Amino acid sequence: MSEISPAEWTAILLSLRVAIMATLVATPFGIGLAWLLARREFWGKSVLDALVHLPLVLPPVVTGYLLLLTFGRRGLVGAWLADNLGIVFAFRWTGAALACGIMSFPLLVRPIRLSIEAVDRRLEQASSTLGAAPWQVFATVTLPLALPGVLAGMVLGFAKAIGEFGATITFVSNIPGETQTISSAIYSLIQAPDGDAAAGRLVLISIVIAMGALIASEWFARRATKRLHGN
Amino acid sequence: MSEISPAEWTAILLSLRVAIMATLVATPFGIGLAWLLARREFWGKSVLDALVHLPLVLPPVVTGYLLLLTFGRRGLVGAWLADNLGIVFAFRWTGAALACGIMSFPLLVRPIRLSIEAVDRRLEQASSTLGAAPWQVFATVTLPLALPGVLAGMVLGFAKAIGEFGATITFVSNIPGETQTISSAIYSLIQAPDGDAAAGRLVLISIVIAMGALIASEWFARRATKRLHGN
Amino acid sequence: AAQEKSLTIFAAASMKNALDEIDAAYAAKNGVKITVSYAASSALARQIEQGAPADVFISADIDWMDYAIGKKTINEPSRVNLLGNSIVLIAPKDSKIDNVNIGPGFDLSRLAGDGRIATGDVKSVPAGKYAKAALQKLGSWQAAEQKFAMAVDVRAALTLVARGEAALGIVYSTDAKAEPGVKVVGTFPADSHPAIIYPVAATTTAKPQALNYLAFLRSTAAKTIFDKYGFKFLVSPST
Amino acid sequence: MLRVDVTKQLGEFSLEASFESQGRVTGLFGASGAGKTSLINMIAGLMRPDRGVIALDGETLDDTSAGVHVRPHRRRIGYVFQDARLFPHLDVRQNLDYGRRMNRLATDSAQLTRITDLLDIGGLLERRPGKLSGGERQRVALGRALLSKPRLLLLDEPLGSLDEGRKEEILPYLVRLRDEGIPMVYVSHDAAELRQLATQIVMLKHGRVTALGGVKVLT
Amino acid sequence: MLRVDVTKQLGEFSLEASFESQGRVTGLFGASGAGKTSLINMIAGLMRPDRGVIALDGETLDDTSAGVHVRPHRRRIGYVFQDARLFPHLDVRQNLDYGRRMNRLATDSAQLTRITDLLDIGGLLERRPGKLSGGERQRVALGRALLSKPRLLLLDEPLGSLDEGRKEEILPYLVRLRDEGIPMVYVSHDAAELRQLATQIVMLKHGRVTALGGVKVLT
Ligand SMILES: Nc1ncnc2c1ncn2[C@@H]1O[C@H](COP(=O)(O)OP(=O)(O)OP(=O)(O)O)[C@@H](O)[C@H]1O
Ligand SMILES: Nc1ncnc2c1ncn2[C@@H]1O[C@H](COP(=O)(O)OP(=O)(O)OP(=O)(O)O)[C@@H](O)[C@H]1O
Ligand SMILES: [Mg+2]
Ligand SMILES: [Mg+2]
Repeated sequence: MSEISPAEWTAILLSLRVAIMATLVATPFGIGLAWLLARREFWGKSVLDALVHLPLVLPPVVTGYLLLLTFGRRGLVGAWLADNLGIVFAFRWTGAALACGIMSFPLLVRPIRLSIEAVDRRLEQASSTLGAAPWQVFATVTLPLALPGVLAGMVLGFAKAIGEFGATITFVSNIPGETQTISSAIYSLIQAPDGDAAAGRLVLISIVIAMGALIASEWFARRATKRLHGN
Repeated sequence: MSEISPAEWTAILLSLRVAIMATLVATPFGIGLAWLLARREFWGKSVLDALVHLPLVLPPVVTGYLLLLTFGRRGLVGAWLADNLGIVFAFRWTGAALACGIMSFPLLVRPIRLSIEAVDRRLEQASSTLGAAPWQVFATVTLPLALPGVLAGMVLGFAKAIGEFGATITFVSNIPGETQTISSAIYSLIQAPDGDAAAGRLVLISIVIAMGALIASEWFARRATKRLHGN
Repeated sequence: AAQEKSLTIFAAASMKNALDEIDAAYAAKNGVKITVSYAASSALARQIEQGAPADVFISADIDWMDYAIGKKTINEPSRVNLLGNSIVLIAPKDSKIDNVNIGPGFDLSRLAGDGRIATGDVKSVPAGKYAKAALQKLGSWQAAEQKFAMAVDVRAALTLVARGEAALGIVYSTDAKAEPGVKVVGTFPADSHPAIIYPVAATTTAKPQALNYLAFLRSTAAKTIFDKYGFKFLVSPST
Repeated sequence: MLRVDVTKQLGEFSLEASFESQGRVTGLFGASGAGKTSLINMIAGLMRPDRGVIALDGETLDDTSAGVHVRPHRRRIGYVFQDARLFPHLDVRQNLDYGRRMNRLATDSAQLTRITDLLDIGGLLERRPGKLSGGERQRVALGRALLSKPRLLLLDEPLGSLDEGRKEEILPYLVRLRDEGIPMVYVSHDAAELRQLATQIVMLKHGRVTALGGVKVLT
Repeated sequence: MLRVDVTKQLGEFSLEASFESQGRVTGLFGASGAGKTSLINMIAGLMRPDRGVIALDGETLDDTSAGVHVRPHRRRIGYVFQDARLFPHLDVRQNLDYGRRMNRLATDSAQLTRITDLLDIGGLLERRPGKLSGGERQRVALGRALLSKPRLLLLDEPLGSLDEGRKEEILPYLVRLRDEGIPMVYVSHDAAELRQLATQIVMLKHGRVTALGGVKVLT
């Protein structure tokens, strides 16, 4: 196996940055939404639920195209954000993170929701009789007990963010050093007849990254389970 | 909104067939694997776990390519299956189902695993003192209690199978009536300068299908939760 | 000044090999940093429409260049129909099929037997569009239509043939040339399909340097490289 | 003073209870299934009455006709559940400290020591509930409620799973608490226990109050 | 005949118990935390001893030196847990029927009626455990174990959460079971209960057997 080229290093580091950013930013939103879906009844809940799953159902290119129309520099939201808050997603690594975050969002939300639904409400009741306000109940009982789900969601989301490429390349293109992640680099390489070896090398690197994330998450999950079950 | 053309109908029905098939066949394997990962310690467990997540991490095109190498008519497994069992995946809708099943497998397994891990082992113990052999414990206690996770996994998997296209098109290409699903039809349309309107129509149909699946699963989940919590 | 010394090119993914080499030559000569974003022409055209920071657009077909021009995002006078290509019939290296004479009435369907014919999607992938046009012109489309396996791009079609999954394929000669697993068994007559053209142009927001780059693409130095990869050079090279 | 006048339908079971208790310890006595737990769930605010009023020391906690329902965490009512309901992710010390943290009270290590000594759980502080015996769990739950410094304490068979020796240690402590002025509602099916502790008895049968008065009603 | 001679380390707690019981009902008596539940968990096969032997009627269930460990479902030992452990997804009838189904026994509706009547749970058959009171849950758990027709019955404070009236109905039934020949190990901290039921007492203290013999050892 030959050396990793500087351009490949750039793509690897960018992928890590994008996937970590996407996962970290999406997680709090994911937790909030999962809680809403698990514990509240409200009008339009099914629609919200469907909306969350949308990036899974649509071909990634479609999601990327919709992102381009919405968050592009000339897009509805994109123009407003750029003019008023100075936040630019278009053709920046932040845009890649946005695309990855949205694509992995359904994978993040579901396991968290599942875990929140499984939390024993009698413990939440006990917490409230001890003086915990609803947000304290959530922070000190519900969320810690749903931790395995949060970890599972984060791993799925992170893995997806590493592998995402259809929406990303459609939204922010494939600009080396700015928006070219490992996955889009693999795509470029595969497009060239002699790129298979280099692509294979990058595939191996993706696998190693994902393995690392998995092993880390298993380790955390094991600790969390130990804590929960006391042995 | 104009009429749905016969070709589009074909793609829609094929998508449904592929996604349902993929989900139904993958579910028992997913349950078995989830149980292994949740409840057993064995050598190579992390590797197996990583393997399951692989389709998520790799760009779909790569997974499709690997499928081609393995299950193509000239592929290692594909050739054997075709010669000995007469099972052919190449350029068939079964191949599309295989691709969708593999792509959605990680999404299927995780929630199930999470739910199995959350099952109270004291109930499993109670079951065994009442004379239930391990498989009976699993069938009568563990699995029913993990039902919400099974449903969540199936929904995620089904949604993904509807949206999957990268691996499918790489593996079995795009043959109208045989392997052209809604997603690959949408992709083709979006690649043409004047295809947006038609693509938009198919996107709406995808959304409707996924909404249907979601609402059905929510309904089942609600029943299951009611059963579990008794009110 | 550092800004002046860099260019961003949006190029069709199928150009990667040749363009990488040309960019290296250009960068060495002019000290300009070239960044290329390779993706589908459709995605690139739409991104430019949405204000992408591209200086030059290299499209794999005329349609998407026209689309971009229609959206007023291209500096129209700078447009050049730079390269051409031809489409060829390929078969796996070890195939018994060889030396096919492609002309009016040629029976592609019989040639394929019970195998499949791989090409790019005939609705969306340029190579597929040209293949369909050619076969229609030659009167072979109707009989063969059922046997087509339409791949997501030319590379995927090429892979299907190289792996022996498909009996035949129709791809660009440039791609066929680079893949050792296939052999060319026939070339489609140039008049059987619309001219295969790769247009290049600067965007309306391009840096001045872009025109210099476009000029380089038309130079003899560039021609040598494009020739090497099998592209037809459609303009008279400048030195 | 505790005033309860509520009705609640649970499936086929109907609860209709009305009583007033000046007593410092109200003993709730009744057979299994009489409605004792349901009643104190309503006092704690965990279950809303279908109709009626619950008031404590003049403060209305529930009044369905006025739409009043004070939420459990604002009632400052401690509750020792029939099933201990310890937090499995917290060790015993954190479980004991939970009420103090939630109410932002100052640490009172003297009180902590007094209670852990009394309940003989000082040796378990670093352990998680999963590793406790049934009786130990119940004692920790009792300690946790006591340490949250409630203004009313609800105890649902708190000594049910304890041996005689332990009971005889804890009961006098509860008597002392009572005499210090912390009002309690004490659920038990052990008349002897109630005789020692309660100042007033509410006898429940099939969801109805069948007797009300001093400990003499425990024939 | 039950022979137990085991050691087990649980955190800092060490259990070393050795006894033989010919008695039809072995009363296991000891304070909270003495090791009673741990001991019967080993008899049920849910916990493996670190070292030692457990044998029932001449059949070795555990023998660490010979590597023997019969799995719980093959022991045919019924267990009424301290926490009821009803299956939440099954209604009361299905919970009661569970052991019969698992052991593929014939339906015995006379027996079912006898037991639901005795435990007064006939009215709850269609309900799920989540809708039962604490005492009702315990009674269903007792019924479930009885109906699985075990050859030995382990009872971990089965009457702990029941009122006197109910206890006085159920104890004589257990006495009758005993006299019909179903051996039991009965955990309780209620000496009176044990005096009525047990034929032999094992007294546990801090994980050690401190007394062994007839009910007279319950001073
Ligand atoms: N959610 C529910 N749905 C239907 N019936 C219920 C529900 N909750 C409780 N019940 C019934 O209401 C009655 C009173 O229950 P409750 O828990 O208040 O009894 P309890 O007096 O505390 O009994 P125990 O001493 O056994 O704990 C019981 O018969 C019970 O079966
Ligand atoms: N997994 C464990 N790790 C550490 N200590 C444990 C564990 N399980 C139980 N113990 C300790 O072992 C001792 C015996 O527990 P056991 O449950 O057998 O008591 P018990 O006699 O049944 O008490 P009770 O009457 O309170 O139910 C207790 O002190 C308990 O804290
Ligand atoms: Mg109760
Ligand atoms: Mg115990």
